[in-house]
Amino acid sequence: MQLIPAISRGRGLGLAGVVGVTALLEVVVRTGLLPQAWFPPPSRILPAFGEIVAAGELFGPLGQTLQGWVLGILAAAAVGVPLGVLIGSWPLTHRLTRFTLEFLRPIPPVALIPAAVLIFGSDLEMKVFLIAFGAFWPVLLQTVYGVHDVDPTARDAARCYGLGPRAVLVRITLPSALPHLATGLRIASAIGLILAVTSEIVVGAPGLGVRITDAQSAGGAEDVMYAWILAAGLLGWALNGALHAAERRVLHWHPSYRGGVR
Amino acid sequence: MIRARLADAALALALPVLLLAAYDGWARTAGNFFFPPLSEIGATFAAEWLFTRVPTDLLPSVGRMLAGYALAVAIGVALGTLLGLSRTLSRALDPVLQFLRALPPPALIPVSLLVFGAGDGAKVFLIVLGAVWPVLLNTVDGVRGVDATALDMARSYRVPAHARLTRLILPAALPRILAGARTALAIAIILMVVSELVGADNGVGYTVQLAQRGFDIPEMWAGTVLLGLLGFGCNAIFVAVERRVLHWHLAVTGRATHARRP
Amino acid sequence: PEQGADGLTKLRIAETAGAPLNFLTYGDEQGFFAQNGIDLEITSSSGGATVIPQLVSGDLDAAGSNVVSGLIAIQQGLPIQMVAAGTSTSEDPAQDFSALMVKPDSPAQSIADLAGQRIAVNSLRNINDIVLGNQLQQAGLTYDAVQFVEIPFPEMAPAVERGDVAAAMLIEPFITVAEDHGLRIIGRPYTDLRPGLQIGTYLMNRELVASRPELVQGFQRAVQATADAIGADPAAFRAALPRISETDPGLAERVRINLWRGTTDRASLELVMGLMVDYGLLEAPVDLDAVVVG
Amino acid sequence: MLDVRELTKSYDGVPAVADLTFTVAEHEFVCIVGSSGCGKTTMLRCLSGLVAPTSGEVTLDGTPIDGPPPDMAYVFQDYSRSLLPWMTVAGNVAFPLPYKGLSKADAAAATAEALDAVGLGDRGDAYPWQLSGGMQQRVAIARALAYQPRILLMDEPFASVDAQTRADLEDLLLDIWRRYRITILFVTHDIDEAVYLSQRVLVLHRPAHVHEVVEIDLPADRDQLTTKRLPEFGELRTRVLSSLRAPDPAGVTP
Amino acid sequence: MLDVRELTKSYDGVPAVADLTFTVAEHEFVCIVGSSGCGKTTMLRCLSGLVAPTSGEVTLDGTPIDGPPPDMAYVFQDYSRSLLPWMTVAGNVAFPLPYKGLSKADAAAATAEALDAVGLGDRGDAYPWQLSGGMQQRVAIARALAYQPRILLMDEPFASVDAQTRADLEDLLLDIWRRYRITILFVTHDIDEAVYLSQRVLVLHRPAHVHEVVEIDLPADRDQLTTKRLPEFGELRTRVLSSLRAPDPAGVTP
Ligand SMILES: Nc1ncnc2c1ncn2[C@@H]1O[C@H](COP(=O)(O)OP(=O)(O)OP(=O)(O)O)[C@@H](O)[C@H]1O
Ligand SMILES: Nc1ncnc2c1ncn2[C@@H]1O[C@H](COP(=O)(O)OP(=O)(O)OP(=O)(O)O)[C@@H](O)[C@H]1O
Ligand SMILES: [Mg+2]
Ligand SMILES: [Mg+2]
Repeated sequence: MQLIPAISRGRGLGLAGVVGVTALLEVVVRTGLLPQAWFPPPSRILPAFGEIVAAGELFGPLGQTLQGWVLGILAAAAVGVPLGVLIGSWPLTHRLTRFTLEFLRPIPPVALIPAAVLIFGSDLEMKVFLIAFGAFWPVLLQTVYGVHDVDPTARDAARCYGLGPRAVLVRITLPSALPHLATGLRIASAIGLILAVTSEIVVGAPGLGVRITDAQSAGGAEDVMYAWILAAGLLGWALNGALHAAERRVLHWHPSYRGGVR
Repeated sequence: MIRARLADAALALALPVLLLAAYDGWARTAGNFFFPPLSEIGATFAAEWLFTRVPTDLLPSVGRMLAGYALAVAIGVALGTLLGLSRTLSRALDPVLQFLRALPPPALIPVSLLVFGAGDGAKVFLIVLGAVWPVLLNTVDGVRGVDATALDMARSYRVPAHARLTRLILPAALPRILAGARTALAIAIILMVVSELVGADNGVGYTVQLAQRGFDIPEMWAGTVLLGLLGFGCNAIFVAVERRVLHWHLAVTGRATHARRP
Repeated sequence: PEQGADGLTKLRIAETAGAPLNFLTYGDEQGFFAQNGIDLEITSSSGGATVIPQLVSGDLDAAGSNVVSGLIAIQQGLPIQMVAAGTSTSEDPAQDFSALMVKPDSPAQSIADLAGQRIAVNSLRNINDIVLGNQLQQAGLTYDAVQFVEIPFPEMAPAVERGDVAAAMLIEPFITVAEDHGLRIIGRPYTDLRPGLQIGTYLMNRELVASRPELVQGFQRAVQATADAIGADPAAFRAALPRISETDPGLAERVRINLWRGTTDRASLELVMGLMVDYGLLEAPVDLDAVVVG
Repeated sequence: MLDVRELTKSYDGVPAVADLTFTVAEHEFVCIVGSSGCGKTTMLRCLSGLVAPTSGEVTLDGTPIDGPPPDMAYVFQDYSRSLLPWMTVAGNVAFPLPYKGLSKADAAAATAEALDAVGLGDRGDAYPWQLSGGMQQRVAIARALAYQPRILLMDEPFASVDAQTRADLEDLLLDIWRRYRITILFVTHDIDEAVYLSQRVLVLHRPAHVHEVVEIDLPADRDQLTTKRLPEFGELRTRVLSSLRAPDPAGVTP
Repeated sequence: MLDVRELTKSYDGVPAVADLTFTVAEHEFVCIVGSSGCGKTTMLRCLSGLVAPTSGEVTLDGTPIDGPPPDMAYVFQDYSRSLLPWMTVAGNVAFPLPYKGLSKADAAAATAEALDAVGLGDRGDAYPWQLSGGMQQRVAIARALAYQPRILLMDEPFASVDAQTRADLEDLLLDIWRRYRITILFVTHDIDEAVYLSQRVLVLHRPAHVHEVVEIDLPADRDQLTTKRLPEFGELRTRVLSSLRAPDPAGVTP
């Protein structure tokens, strides 16, 4: 009963924010703060976007980008979460992997594109590798931080009740690390999308990024280019919304989601 | 004490040394043009980066990276705190921010070039744009997750809002903020490279890309290794700072003081 | 490359986005490749440096690249050869697909007036350095008299307008767009170096060239046929542009079109190679006889 | 001074406090007893302005409370969570003082004095998580004392300390109450403590409403030994106890 | 059964437990009293195997403890932090049971029974943070009871509940102790409670070492009213109290 107005209020505010910023952008471009000739105002980008959608052109590239993203994130999570838990809860693994991970982590995924192209070719596999590599780190790090953040009293309680290390992991450590992991996944999701589009732009793997470069190299098609950029943004926004909704369900008990207390 | 430290370092070094040896052995037998043996990469590294290119390429890169990183942390913490405190504001800005966050920074290079020109401004902008999100997200979560009892305490003692913020909310959120800042550091280094792929005339990323385009593979790997070292160094400094700032958190979660049975 | 059910041999090729890609797409669309037994699978790329490794690894059968990247790769010892010519500049300077442009109110009349200033190029240490360096030399300056800055083509005109750079080395269709904004052409560096200078080239793996000569010849014939078709009826090519690329129809009618020829122009290569050695892009000349096929 | 009128607070439609009405005069010491979960903490949170009541009103000196009023201190039941782990014990005690306008020196003096009073004068440099439960609770009490409030709300403040310390703290509190003429609302489960400390005991039934007010007409000067041996003490004790156990008249409990 | 020998635990060189030696027999009910901060919690943490002692040894049935032994339950002093906020009350009580080998149905039955016993039968679906302090403490107790341990360590488990509930819980605990013949170590600050519940009271002085062991030779069947009125009860009470207050012989306190 009470939820419905709250949600629609949230939507209304969000909508107001979107409209406000769009209007601001329109004004900024029209008043010449941004050169209109090179940066089309929203009133030109939106129709161009509409055309892409109406012509059904949007969905092919969108699907290709999405596919790479999903596979990459899954791969990153499949490796990052177990490793993060291991490193976070077992000091020896931490010490063993410290240098290696700290050295590999800052290597920009984009710098690995040539090697990735060599090993995986220029399409989906390469994209998935890059995304997995980039998304792996936030998942790993946030998992480690989450594992470190478990309330010691809660963990002690579990251990006293005869929960073995595995049970402590599943019942105590993972749930309390979940808020961190959720943040990690949201960051990973954004990085994954960035890398999907970047690899498409740089290597030409099929997807939204290629459409951006195509429009860019056509000349005079700035509105189409920005329409594709908009599509990339919208995709990220939708992905994030989905993650957020899932998070809200799973983390309803967390202080940041508890309703009606304050 | 010193012996323990040496053992620790030896342990940490074991894995990387093993990996490197394995790579070298493979590279020598495989003779792949794109994967030269370590000696070749090492020689190039010594010739280029010790220290001829340090003032011309390394320092400008690091300068831009630090500037962008500092801005990203400042903006991320400020905005994240605001959004963490005000549900209304976070509802209003959420869709716009999620959209911006989802935009792949490489796709925004045109806009940044338009607004900031081909100088350092555009590059710093790009770094900020990518690195701000982990800080922002973690700050929002950290601020929202502050213990309700602690907050009530401060409110009941009429600790003014600004002091609640600086003395309670931010310190309590600090573990989360630092987790975000650490991820952001890695992203800042990635974007330092990305930003130098377009419109640059110096920098580590620029050098790597030039080497890659010129098929100077040992130089490309030498640059990649430098990026790894750079990230490693930055991270080591970060961890040292974190240890000092968060000593209480380490102790509370049972990772610093006294024998606790794992 | 395998033979498909339709009897055509599948050939995976990547070509640089923009005019080179349009050329290849047009030829494919007109059926010149199918006529020569080839089923083209085209992907767009951002230039030679990213696709040459794929040629080596076998993920691609052929790749479009500019001659400078190709020559550097060959000199570094990569097993690739040039099988056909890509884009070339026009014989007529006015129709050059590339131009050096400045702000409408700039006092500069030629590159000689730009000493000590910044010039935007799309890619550093590449073909731009060669042609602009040549112009500088002709004007009595040296290669390093100006500072080159890397900016993507679409962003060049705005950068010139803002004054970030004094001039920019643009290509079509951005020249036409820039002219609409009042930018002024002060030089044609490509035709200056040599009218009809060959810029692009098609590369293949040496192994493939040796093992499948008939495939290479079919490819060469198809490229030649496409070049001839465009030379004979440029209007048809123009009309096809909005269809095969994102180009705005109004713009397509006005853009300058490159010159196309099928076979490699040895004289262009030698000229470029010589300058590459002069400017330090190449340590030593390569043996063109071992590089050029056909 | 404090006027609570028909205060109701519901969580998800279930009342935790229902139609609670009472007044507290200036310089009164009121103890509140009631079964576990009957709504005492919820009531204190409403009085302190931390949560808005569902209905009803709380006024302090005639002005309605809509946020924590000045000169009020609150010792939370969940004391260990009310201490900030990144501050030392002294830091935690001193934390609110500057915002009350105390100078650095005054704050340090007040902190030292309060810590001494609760028997932790030598632990100022420790961190809360290095202390035992009872010590942590005393830090929370010291913070309230150092604040020198006009009204003091205390939610089972002595639950985790030993009998001896508890008696000492009770006498300390009485002494402070007399000396500074402050007003105290004190929630406790210890009926002896309630009778010993207060001038009135409010017996709450669930959901929190006043079932009975027991006036404590013991001599003002109290002493752990003599007061608790007075026959009236035993009587009052029994009265509070039976009032706690009394069934609600039919129809009142929801 | 439980053998503590010369147990010492220091924090930063300062001993919290020093040379503590005692034994607990099978099916004994031992209460532990001592001033706030004297090291009771630290001692229980060593006994439970959660922290390693600095020196000395704890053996259970002859085997040294180096981690939480099976069939042991521990009710923490910091009960609110020992509950998991993402589980319901019933979930919190039930969660250790499967690891003990209980089937789903058995676990559900044990959970329901334990929650009923502590008076929270109707709050199983609530979350811990929706409960009052005393209710949370009872959830922690219910978790220990549902676990049906052989040894039960309790650290001030009734500190936050009202007198009536406390008496009920005391009797519940005695009943369970008798029925299942378990061994209980019970830390409390309430001397009446210590005497009423136990067979022996260990009086600890600081840093935790046994100052005196008071044998409680009251009849085995105990009752809140009659037992507490026995003259021996008063005597034992006084003995424990004076033992608590007694000064350490010179030279023993560090
Ligand atoms: N993590 C720690 N670091 C440093 N000192 C500690 C730590 N934990 C406990 N201590 C110290 O050890 C001593 C005993 O603490 P403990 O918690 O065992 O007391 P206790 O007898 O349980 O007291 P209470 O009745 O107040 O709960 C105290 O002086 C305390 O300051
Ligand atoms: N945040 C909340 N959400 C839902 N219900 C709540 C919340 N806080 C308290 N309650 C309910 O309100 C009732 C009263 O709780 P309150 O904490 O005021 O009790 P109390 O009298 O302080 O008990 P105790 O003596 O055990 O501390 C309880 O039934 C509790 O479950
Ligand atoms: Mg309460
Ligand atoms: Mg204790």
